Amino acid sequence: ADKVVLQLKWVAQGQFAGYFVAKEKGFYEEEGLDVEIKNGGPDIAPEQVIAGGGADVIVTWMAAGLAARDKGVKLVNIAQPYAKSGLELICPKDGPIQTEADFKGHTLGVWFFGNEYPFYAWMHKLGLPTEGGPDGVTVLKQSFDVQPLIQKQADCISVMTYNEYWQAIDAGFKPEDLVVFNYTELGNDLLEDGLYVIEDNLKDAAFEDKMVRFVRASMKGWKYAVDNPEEAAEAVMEAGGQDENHQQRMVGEVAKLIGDGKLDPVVYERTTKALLDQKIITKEPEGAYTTAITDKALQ
Amino acid sequence: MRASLPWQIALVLLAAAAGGVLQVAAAGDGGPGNIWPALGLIALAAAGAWSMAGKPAAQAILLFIGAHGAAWLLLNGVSGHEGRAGPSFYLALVGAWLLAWRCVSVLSMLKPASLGGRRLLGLIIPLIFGAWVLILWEAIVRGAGIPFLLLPPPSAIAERIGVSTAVLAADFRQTVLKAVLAGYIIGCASGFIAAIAADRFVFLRRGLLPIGNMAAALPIIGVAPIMVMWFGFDWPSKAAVVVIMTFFPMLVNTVVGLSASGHMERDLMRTYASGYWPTLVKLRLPAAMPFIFNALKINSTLALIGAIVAEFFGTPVVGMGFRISTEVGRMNIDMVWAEIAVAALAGTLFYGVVALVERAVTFWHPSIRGG
Amino acid sequence: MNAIASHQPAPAIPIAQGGIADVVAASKLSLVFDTNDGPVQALSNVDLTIGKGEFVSFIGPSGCGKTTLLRVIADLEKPTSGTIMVNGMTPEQARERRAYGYVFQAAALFPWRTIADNVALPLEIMGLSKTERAERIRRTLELVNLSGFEKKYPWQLSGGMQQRASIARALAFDADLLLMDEPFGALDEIVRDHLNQQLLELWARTNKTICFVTHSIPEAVYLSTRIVVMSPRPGRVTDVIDTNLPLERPLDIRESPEFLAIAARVRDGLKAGHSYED
Amino acid sequence: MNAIASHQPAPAIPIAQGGIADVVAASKLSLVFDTNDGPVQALSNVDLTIGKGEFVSFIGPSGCGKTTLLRVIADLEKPTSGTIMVNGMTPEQARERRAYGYVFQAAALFPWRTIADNVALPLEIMGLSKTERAERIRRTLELVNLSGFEKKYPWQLSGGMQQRASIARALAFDADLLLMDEPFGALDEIVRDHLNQQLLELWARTNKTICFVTHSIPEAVYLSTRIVVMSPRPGRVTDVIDTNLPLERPLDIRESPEFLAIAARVRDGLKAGHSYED
Amino acid sequence: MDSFRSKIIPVTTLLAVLVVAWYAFAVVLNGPFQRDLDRRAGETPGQIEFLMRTWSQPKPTLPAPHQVAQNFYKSTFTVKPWSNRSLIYHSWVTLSSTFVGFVFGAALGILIAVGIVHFASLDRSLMPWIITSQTIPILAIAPMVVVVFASIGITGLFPKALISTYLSFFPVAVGMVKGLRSPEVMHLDLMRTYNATRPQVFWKLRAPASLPFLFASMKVAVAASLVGAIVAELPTGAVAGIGAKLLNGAYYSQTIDIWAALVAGSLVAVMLVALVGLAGRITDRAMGGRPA
Ligand SMILES: Nc1ncnc2c1ncn2[C@@H]1O[C@H](COP(=O)(O)OP(=O)(O)OP(=O)(O)O)[C@@H](O)[C@H]1O
Ligand SMILES: Nc1ncnc2c1ncn2[C@@H]1O[C@H](COP(=O)(O)OP(=O)(O)OP(=O)(O)O)[C@@H](O)[C@H]1O
Ligand SMILES: Cc1ncc(C[n+]2csc(CCO)c2C)c(N)n1
Ligand SMILES: [Mg+2]
Ligand SMILES: [Mg+2]
Repeated sequence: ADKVVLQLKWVAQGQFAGYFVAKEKGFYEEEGLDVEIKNGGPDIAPEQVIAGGGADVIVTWMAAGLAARDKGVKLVNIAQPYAKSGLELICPKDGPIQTEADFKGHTLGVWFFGNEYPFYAWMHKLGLPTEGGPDGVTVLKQSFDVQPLIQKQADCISVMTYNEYWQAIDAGFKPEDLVVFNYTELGNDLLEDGLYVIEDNLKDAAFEDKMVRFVRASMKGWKYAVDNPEEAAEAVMEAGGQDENHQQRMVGEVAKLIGDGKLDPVVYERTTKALLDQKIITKEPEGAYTTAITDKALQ
Repeated sequence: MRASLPWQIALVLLAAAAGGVLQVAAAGDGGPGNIWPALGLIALAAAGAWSMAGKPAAQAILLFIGAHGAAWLLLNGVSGHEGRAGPSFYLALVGAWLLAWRCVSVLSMLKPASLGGRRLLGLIIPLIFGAWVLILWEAIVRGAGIPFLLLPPPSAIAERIGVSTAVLAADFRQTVLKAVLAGYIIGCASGFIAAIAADRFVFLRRGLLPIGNMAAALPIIGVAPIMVMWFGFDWPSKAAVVVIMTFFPMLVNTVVGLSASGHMERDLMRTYASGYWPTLVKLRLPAAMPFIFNALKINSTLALIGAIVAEFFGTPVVGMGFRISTEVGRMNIDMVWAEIAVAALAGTLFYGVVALVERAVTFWHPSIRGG
Repeated sequence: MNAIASHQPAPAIPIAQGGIADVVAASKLSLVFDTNDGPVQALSNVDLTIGKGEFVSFIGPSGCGKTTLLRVIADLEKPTSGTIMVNGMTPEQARERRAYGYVFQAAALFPWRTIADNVALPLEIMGLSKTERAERIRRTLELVNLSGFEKKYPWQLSGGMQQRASIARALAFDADLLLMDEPFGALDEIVRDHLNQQLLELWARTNKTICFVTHSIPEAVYLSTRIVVMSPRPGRVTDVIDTNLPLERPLDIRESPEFLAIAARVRDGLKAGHSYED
Repeated sequence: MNAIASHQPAPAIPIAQGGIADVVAASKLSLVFDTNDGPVQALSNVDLTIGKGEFVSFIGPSGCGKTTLLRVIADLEKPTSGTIMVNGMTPEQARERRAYGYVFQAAALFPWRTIADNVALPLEIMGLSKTERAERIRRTLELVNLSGFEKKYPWQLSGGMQQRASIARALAFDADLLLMDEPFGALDEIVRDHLNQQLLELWARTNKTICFVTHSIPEAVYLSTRIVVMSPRPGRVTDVIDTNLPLERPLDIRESPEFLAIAARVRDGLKAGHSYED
Repeated sequence: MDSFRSKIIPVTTLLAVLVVAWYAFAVVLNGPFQRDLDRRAGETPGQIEFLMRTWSQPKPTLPAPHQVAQNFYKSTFTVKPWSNRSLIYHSWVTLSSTFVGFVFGAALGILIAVGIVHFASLDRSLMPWIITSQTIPILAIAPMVVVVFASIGITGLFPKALISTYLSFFPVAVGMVKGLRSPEVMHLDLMRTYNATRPQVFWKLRAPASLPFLFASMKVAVAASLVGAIVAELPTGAVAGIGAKLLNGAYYSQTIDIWAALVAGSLVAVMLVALVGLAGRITDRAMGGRPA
């Protein structure tokens, strides 16, 4: 079987259920692939791993992928299982923020490590400076949890619909206690969790073929996961996930974000524009995605 | 006097010869330039230094010029040919490096009469060593074409430091001047006080030390988020992490140091019916100083690590740790290394200051009196 | 710190129950050290009284327990059995009242203090004023002929100079009881003679009580009102000799027949304690 | 490590350029210590030759440079100016050939070694076999009367016993040149007499050369073939006295008029170096 | 051991004080959010009820001792020791790389100290850079190390132990340089008179004289090694080990899990430090150490 190493962006959890299911259910094997899934962590940059030859294909956010491409690691998006973003900003209803207009002069929790671009793009759109002061917003680099909200260190915090949102709920917030700003609904979403490979590798027909089979099996896995969240959560637990109930709920939420695996050029354009506006990347990317793989894989 | 051939020089000549042969063999495949002049310079410097045995100063100067001239030629030659360096390039590099090594050995054997001369030498030797860490890094990264994302060359880092001084200065202020200093002082002081308390009261000694040991392992990653909860996300929480990290080394070393005074000296104090505190201040603390400075030195580096790592959790958007983790995400690896360079510089200076104070305070200890 | 050094409240013992003049009163004093290869009987059944104003020398072969006895008096060692009183109190109470000054067999100077500061140490602990300290330091360093070395560190002095510095330190302390463990061992005859005279003069002037360990028979005879001869394995007192020499003692008293007779008696006692048969 | 301790190749110097019999040959030897409050002239213009088989005593007031001179001979201190040869070599070469055994003024025992192991130290370094070591340890410890204390640690011994252990260590080394810095300072008369005789016997039997620092005039006269009298500030040699006593020396030679005459001369030399006017 | 018994009462007393303070602290820290919750729910609990609630939040800011104890008990004694949920398993994973890292770190530290004490050129050229190396934040380079090793196929214990080594060699090196230079001048002179070789001076004088410094440093080093192992567990994908437990706890805001893992980590630390201390005491006794 052909060996493929997949580097995830984060620890084993429902967010990556499709890949775990594909492996567990033997979908990769059916395609003649021997896939090794490497978990990520809070300071694993998948872009670094693939640049160092530690992986064949990685899961990452498009903003980070394009930033890496700008720095000389020629990453190419070959598939986009996540059609929508799961990112949102939540604020307690009894706090000072009810609408976008209330942001001024308040503290907002944001994830960094390459996850900050959608937020800055949004603020850019609202014309809010992010250096603090009465006319701008103060940015807090948020840790993994929802404590800043509980502790009132921030007026709003970033969460994923499928993960931290539920932690807030677990901590005692009720859905009706929260004001939610969903990036997708506001049209501010930048593409998350795509599959990326090194451009030069694609010139090799054998590698391209391998990727076609990989994407095909992965999307099959995603489809299965969306249809069978319980079994998918099982596979996640098998791979080292924590807290079965939480994973089940996560798979259920993730299911709402998964698409057919094809990249939407409109969102791609929005992503590149946002990055250019913020000078995260210096030039318009070219050839940063290809539909060739998905075209072949998902007829 | 015909001196024996130092092994570094022998290897240099060997490397230069082998490099020449390989360069002839590989001629014309478009690798890095300047190999021939570099090889020539290296061989010349090696032969020259060998013939000048007995005149160490002149030898050192020649070796210095040879090594760094060749390095400069090689680095110039490789630009534009990244990732295409062949064995002859590396052999020339090794040759130049061995020259520098020989240069440092010759310099270490010098014993300048004047104090100023010794000081200068004490500065030059580590600088040459450090320069070669950077030269080898630059040459290998560029010669082998290592992706920028994995390891940027020092030149790129230096360039980034030049461009981003304002940001680096702000981060330095936030992390070092606020979190590290406050945490270091409080941490060392509380470790010290805990040690004294444990020494003074048998009850505390039996109870506090095991519990103090527990604090030793409180992993920063576990503690940092908790400190953020307790002390907010600005620098006080980072200082708290530093306090926890520096507490234990100070506790352990002070406790050991307090038992380091001699028996006869302690008996002497007993004959004066000297109370606990006078004995502590006049005998046991001075005798413990070598140990206490041990802790102060170790802590000077631990404090920096602690503060930076603590910033990987909740922080305002400034600080060295914040910058490092954020810029990794943005693939600005040169910025990451620029911060690391600043951290290294600050830490080394910090350590150096502590070591100087140590020399002044424990001048009487054999480790300092003896050289 | 060992058990001895720990701070226990001293048991209440009636003060001056014997004659007020007894500075040291030991009876049936024994001390056994436990070592890795068995117990060592350092002192065995020592009975001894020293009155106020006496100058008592202890002499005996190396290892016979002289130092140990001095340490017991100084409360640096606890006897295994027997009783001992110092100034009518337990040694611990006496020590806590700073009843004595002690000169150790080795100099025991603090390396981080200059010579002057080393001499100042006990004075600082007693809380003397700076000017008072300076005066005493000057006087005692002059006494031991170390003027001019105030600012040197111990390792910059010769062995004999270190020994003299430690004597100066004990004299500066100015206690009524002086315990001196071979203070003049590292000194040459001339300095020794000089210091012997100084010490005698000090003793006569101040009515101090002095316990003095020495290896020199003439020194013992010259200085003392009484000589305690000790013997090893087990450490015990074998002879106590009253010298009865006049209080006024020029150096050439050492050639007088009375002097030589006492010296001979001490030498005999000493020889008896040795295992050499020459 | 200081400059002295660093390993430089010794400059090639012709061996035995003077008479082969000269074990120590110093000329115009000076040594100045730099201290925090100015330079100290520890040795000034010392000229001295010691022939093979001599027993030379050094005597002089405390701080006159006796220890320093011995340390220069032993290559533990580098002279500031002047030349010195040991066995016709530089002191460094001589040291590297293990030309001498050294007894320090203080015992300098390793606290983590038992007495037997302390004596074994130089033997281990010379690479002697275990049985050979055991034999020498037994013999030398017996010589200094420390049999039975093999397994004790230094802090379990009295001051005099520690001193004797360190003498045993030097004797076990068995070098042709012995440098002894007040080896018997902490010992009583009887042991001292005994060891004096033992040392003389050893010297006569083995034709060793001995440099011996002492504070005792009788000891110096009794032991030596030559006495070097030194004087301080600056440290210098003021007198060199040949004793010419017969090789066979019973202890009572010390009462003979020749003996006393020499002793008187030494005492006068010594007094001259002192600042006391008594 | 008799000293063990004499420690029990002081340790338990101090722990009791700590626990009481902890409960009080939990009220202070969890109180505000509890009030928010109650207010949103429109409830007004009594004093006692309020205290109880602050001590039983599912995701408290500071979990109460009994919450941690329950969690600790559950994940230590009620599950199979080798299962993924067992703290024993995770402690073992961390302990093994801590140990390997510490052994290598101590060895490396001693080696470096020996080199520095014996070669002036090393002292001058290497020491400043060793110091510099320690100022590089590990968490920044740990992933790179792990990535580099992973790309050449080395994973698991080794990269973690390497981080531990990196953190633990430094205290040992610094302490040993001091210790190896601590022999008395006269003892060094004595060895010189024997013309002892450098190895002889080292083995017979410097090494024994340095032991107090070595053991003090090793206590610090073993703790540092544990910290290193835990840190290194994060980028390895956080599958096993105390670091992984901490991370997962943090990632899902399971503060009780975090604290249980912290307790486990601390226990491991106490054990390691105590072991080093014991080794130190045994050596001291073997070397005729005088009872203090
Ligand atoms: N701390 C100790 N532990 C064990 N034994 C000891 C200790 N101190 C002294 N001794 C032993 O007690 C005996 C008496 O020792 P002490 O020091 O009193 O002798 P001393 O008369 O002062 O001899 P010196 O004249 O040589 O100083 C010796 O045999 C010695 O070995
Ligand atoms: N390391 C040193 N640094 C500075 N001065 C020193 C040092 N060692 C010795 N001296 C000085 O050199 C002089 C001679 O000292 P030395 O030890 O040789 O005297 P000594 O004759 O052996 O005296 P003693 O009989 O008291 O042992 C003294 O004045 C002393 O202060
Ligand atoms: C430091 C840090 N960065 C990001 C997230 C949040 N996060 C949520 S999902 C996800 C993976 C990307 O798909 C990430 C990284 C976090 N908790 N901590
Ligand atoms: Mg004694
Ligand atoms: Mg001397």
